[in-house]
Amino acid sequence: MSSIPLSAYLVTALLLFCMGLYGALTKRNAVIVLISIELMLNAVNVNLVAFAKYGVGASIRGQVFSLFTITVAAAEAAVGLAILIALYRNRATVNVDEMNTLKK
Amino acid sequence: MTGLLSILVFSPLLGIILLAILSPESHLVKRIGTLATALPLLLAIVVYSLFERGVEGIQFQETVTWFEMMTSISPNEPYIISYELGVTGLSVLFLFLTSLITFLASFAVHRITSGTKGFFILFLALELGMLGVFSSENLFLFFLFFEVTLVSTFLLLGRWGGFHKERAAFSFLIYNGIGSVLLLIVIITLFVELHTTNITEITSMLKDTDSFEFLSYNMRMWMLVLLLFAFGTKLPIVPLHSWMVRVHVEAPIALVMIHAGVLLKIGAYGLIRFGGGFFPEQLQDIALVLAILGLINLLYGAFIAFVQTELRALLAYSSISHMGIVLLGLASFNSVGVQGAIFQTISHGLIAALLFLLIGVLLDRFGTTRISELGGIASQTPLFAGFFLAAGLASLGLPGMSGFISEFLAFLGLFESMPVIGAIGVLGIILTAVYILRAVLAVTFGERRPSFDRKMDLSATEVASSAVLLILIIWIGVYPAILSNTLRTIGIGG
Amino acid sequence: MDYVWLIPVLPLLSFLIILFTRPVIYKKAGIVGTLFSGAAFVGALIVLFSHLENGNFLVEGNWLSIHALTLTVGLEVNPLNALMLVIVTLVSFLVHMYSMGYMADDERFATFFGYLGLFTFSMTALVLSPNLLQIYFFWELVGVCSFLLVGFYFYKPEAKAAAKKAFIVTRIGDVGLLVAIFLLYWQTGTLELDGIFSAAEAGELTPAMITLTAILIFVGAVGKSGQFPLHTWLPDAMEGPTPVSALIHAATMVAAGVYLVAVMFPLFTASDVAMMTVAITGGVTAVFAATIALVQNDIKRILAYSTISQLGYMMLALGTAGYTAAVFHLTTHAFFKALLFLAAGSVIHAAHEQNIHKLGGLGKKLKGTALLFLIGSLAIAGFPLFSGFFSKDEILASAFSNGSYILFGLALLTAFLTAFYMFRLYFLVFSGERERNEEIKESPRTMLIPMMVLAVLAVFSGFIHTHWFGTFLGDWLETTPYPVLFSSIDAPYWIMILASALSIGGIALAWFMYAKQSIPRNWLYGSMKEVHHVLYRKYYVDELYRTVFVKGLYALSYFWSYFDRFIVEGGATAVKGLVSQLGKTGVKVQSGQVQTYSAVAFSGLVLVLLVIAALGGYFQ
Amino acid sequence: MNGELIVFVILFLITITGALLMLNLSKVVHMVMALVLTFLGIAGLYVMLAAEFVAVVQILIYSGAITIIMLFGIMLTKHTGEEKKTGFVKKGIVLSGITAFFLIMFFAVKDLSLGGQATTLHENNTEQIGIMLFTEYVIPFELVSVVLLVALVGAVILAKKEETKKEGEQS
Repeated sequence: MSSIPLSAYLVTALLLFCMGLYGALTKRNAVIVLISIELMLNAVNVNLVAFAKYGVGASIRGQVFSLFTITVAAAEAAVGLAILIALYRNRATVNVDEMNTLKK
Repeated sequence: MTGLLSILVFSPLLGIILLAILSPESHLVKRIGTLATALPLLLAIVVYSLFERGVEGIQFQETVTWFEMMTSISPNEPYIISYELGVTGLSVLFLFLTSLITFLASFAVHRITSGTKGFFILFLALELGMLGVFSSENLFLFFLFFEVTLVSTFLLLGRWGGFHKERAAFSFLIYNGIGSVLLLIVIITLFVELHTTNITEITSMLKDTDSFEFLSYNMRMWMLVLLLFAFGTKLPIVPLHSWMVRVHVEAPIALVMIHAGVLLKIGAYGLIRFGGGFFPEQLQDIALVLAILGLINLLYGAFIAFVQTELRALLAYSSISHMGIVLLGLASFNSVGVQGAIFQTISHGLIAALLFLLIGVLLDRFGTTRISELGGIASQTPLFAGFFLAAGLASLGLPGMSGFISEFLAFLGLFESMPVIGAIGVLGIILTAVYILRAVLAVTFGERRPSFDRKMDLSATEVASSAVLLILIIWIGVYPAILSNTLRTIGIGG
Repeated sequence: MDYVWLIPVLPLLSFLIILFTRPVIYKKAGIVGTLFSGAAFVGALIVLFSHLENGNFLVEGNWLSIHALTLTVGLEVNPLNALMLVIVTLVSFLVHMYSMGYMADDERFATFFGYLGLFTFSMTALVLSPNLLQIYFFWELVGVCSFLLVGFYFYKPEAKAAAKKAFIVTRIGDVGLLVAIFLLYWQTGTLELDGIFSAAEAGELTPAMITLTAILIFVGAVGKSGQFPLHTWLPDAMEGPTPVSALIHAATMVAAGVYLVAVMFPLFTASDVAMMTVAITGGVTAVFAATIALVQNDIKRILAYSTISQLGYMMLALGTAGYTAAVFHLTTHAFFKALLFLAAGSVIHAAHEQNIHKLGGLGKKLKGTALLFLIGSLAIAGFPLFSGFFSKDEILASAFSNGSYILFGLALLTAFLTAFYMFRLYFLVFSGERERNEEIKESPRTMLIPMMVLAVLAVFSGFIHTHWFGTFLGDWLETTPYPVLFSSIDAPYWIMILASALSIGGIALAWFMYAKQSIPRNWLYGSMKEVHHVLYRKYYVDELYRTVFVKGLYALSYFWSYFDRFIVEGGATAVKGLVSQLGKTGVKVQSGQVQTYSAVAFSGLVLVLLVIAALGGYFQ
Repeated sequence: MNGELIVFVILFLITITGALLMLNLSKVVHMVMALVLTFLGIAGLYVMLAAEFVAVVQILIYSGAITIIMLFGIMLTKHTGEEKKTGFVKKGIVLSGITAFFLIMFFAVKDLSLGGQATTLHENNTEQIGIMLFTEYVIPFELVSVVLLVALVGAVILAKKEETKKEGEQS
């Protein structure tokens, strides 16, 4: 039995999530934004695994689920980066401030 | 007969579908368009003749539960919205009026040169909306149909309007949009509190003034004020009228006929049905305000109409003035006055449709509706002049025509409760005569102008449509019991 | 009696037939109209005689009932109604016949007869009405017919203006009547004349309310009968065809005001103030219009002012409780004034000229017309033994016995002035030599016969109510079903002698001035230029109204229209601006940057969470 | 204070420090490297939560693959080196929003306890996961493989230089 309470892990994850969110919303460099998003996904994973141990009806499923998340995150990172490079080729910048084609 | 009402309401759909599959260049478009408006007219006549007069309550009722919503807050009382149609005496008259005016207006559509097919499709959608509004027994459904009329009017106006059509369409949308939002607020509040949107149920539930804590006196007053704004924009009540003048001036004539003839009456219908039906107590308490608003409408519209140089604007202000009488009748809060108000809505619907039908002819033949550019046309177009004069006389409330009995009843009712306001209001009768005669005589009387010598008088179709309206106007004027028999089922205030 | 409804329906049929077959029927319209109105006249005579035998008659049915309110329609025959019915149908019939000649060259011949039919229908229905609503209904309809016929020559700007004026000015009066109807309904709960009178008798109405309603009804009568201050439309209404002036603006419709007061007489007699108002208005109008008539130049306008003056006379009689006198004068006036108008029409038809100074010497060319006009003039001047003599005498007696000597004086003055201006007119038109020598032909027989009939009546109709051969009319009128107050009048004989003297004096003065020319014609113009001017411009009433009411209305209307354009529309524009501004702000938020979007979305989430947390939410 | 807690605190500090560094360093490459620290810390936490397999995957995928991808991304694009500063106001708004969010969530979770613990997770952890994946979750597993394939192809297409398309656009 572990003596560390569930909330400890949850607060850690919360902190990570908030920092990731902060990065995603304020950083201008697209690569960093992508990385911040990975951080947020990680925070979620921590929660999943923590609930796998402490949750209601705790079981191995939480871990399986986190594996799926990691896979999808990896895919996302790859595609995201590919898009970034394509964008960079067209507009010669990785600054998200200048990426405002949504407006047009 | 069940389902008849649904068939009536959705009968314009047949025309819409037929037109949709037709090529826009086809010469059949106009014919099918007009025939498609004839179908609802026939059905409306059937409904009207099957309607049992002098029987209390709602007839032709159709109820299908549409959807229910459960909430965790009150799991035992689901929120139910049903598809409910039904007619009272008031709505049966409006159904008839709607389908008749739409049918007659469809002839005016024939003069439209571009996009006739699209016009007819939207036109039929508008008719569908209006028929739905008048036969809904459910607030939710009412609102849906109400929005259908708004959207189709907006599109018709924006696409086929006059020179400033965008401005007119925009201001139409803003005013009516705000109006319908206010209406929606009321509907939702009632729905949340009462778990139903059925009009009859709400009416009877609201009679119980104590059991709904949330719907206190003040709350009801607020809701009534919102309704007044919502339907007052439609009516329109001064100072919410400037959109309506623009619509009258800019819209294509077929649309103006419908607009002046039926759409404005939705405001009156809503006020009578919902304002008076749901919150009679509160309405009675603000009757004086209502009367003053009516008085302002009556005199303000008349004064401004007097100096208009454009016939359509003049008639728009004239409509404002006439709608003042509806408010006055309502404000009197006795059966006579309310009946007068209802008579006035119907009568004005017919008269306004006739006037605008003739204005359409004027536009077609002479290309203008400016009073100064016309004059003396009775020499060249005697039939037109005759009908125009008759319509003008009807509008100024000549006995023997529908306008008189409506004004008479409205003022008779008003004199019981508020003689002083009534005494000021009768000034409006004089002013109406002044501005109507000024307009009618300036157009038809006067020296013969040789430049008009080749202008064509009314065609057979135009004579027939004008005559139908005029006959109805005179019929109601001579034998008003035809209306009051049908209307016996409703009444507020006694 | 059961077929009394036929009398209004016949002219209505004539109207409808002519309306729908106008292009086909054309010239035959005159015959159709004459036949139908003749039939109506025969019907009216039958009604009259059967009333003499069977007494009053009333039939009613429901017209409209709304909850407690029940409005009825019906037909009533009482002495007054029967008498009016005969007058209306007779004059209408004669005018129909006359018009076949007079209007023969007009291209809207058929339309004219259609309108005449409609008018006859409305007027007969008006006089048969047993309740106020029905009276008002047809009251307005006759107004519209008058409007249509005044504006018959619609291409003439003057006719257009006159028609408009006629309608609007009378409508001002009508509104008074309408308000009275509303008040009476809520006070008595009914619009039946019967019910109103019994309620008034039973004291259900306060004296103030009786006075108010009576005066309001009188306002309606003032408008219709062209009494001061709503008289301005009647002279202008002479722009219509002359037969119309004879029928509507002399004999029947304008007398409807007097008829209305007579019908509502029980209400009036209950209020001294109302009676006084009626008497004073009548007396003042009588003199006022007579003085204007002294200096006018248009043959029809003189007759119009004369009509106003005579109607004032009748009002004076009513105001001094001379019910019989008023009705009597109404009857005789209808005949002789219609005669005068038709004769004037005959002159205009022949000479195509209405200015009396440009006419003259027509007596030799138009012998028949001249004689007929002379009979009419003698009758209206109150020359002894002519019909006007008896009816005027009755009025003078009534004014005298009522005790108001000022009114009596006014009546005497009017009698003198009437004799003078009528014979000024007669001598200027018919006596002397014709300077120009163009072709002037006597009118055709269709025009002369109706005039002759009227001339006979103008001479002899006075004998239905005299103190020598029996007061047949007065006795008959007393059989009315309503509580009308009949004052017994025993006037001294010297009134009759005085009246005759005044009449003959007026005629003599006119003869000296205009026929013999021993007194200079322009003495008034010469000696009192200002007075002449004021009279010639009709006391500047028209000018006053134009400045005060017409300009005032324009000023008010322009004010409100600018208010509408700038303040109300401005408000609307402000609302529109607000919406656009909101839209623009919305556009700014749409920067296209994903981060901003997500920041906004996230703040939304935070807000929702905050609200949930603040409300306790699901965390508790 | 037992050993478990000490280990947790150390791992916690590593994780947070990494994240903080990531936010505050100025060079992009340094940021990515700082994040590796966080990923490793998280992997340690997984071990503590009896999820050895996930911890290994974490190290492989995140600290390995994703970091490498990011580095390649940085290499392929041009960076001025210095990360440009965002506007103070915007930062403030975002920061206050996040703080509010943090506080709400913090008070929501600080005393959260859902009762029991799973005790058998560490026994043949990989086996358990494998059984679960290939029985109950076999369909999602296959789907994920498709997702990966699609992502792979997509990434290749996106990143590839497209001469033909440009010509097509010009025509």
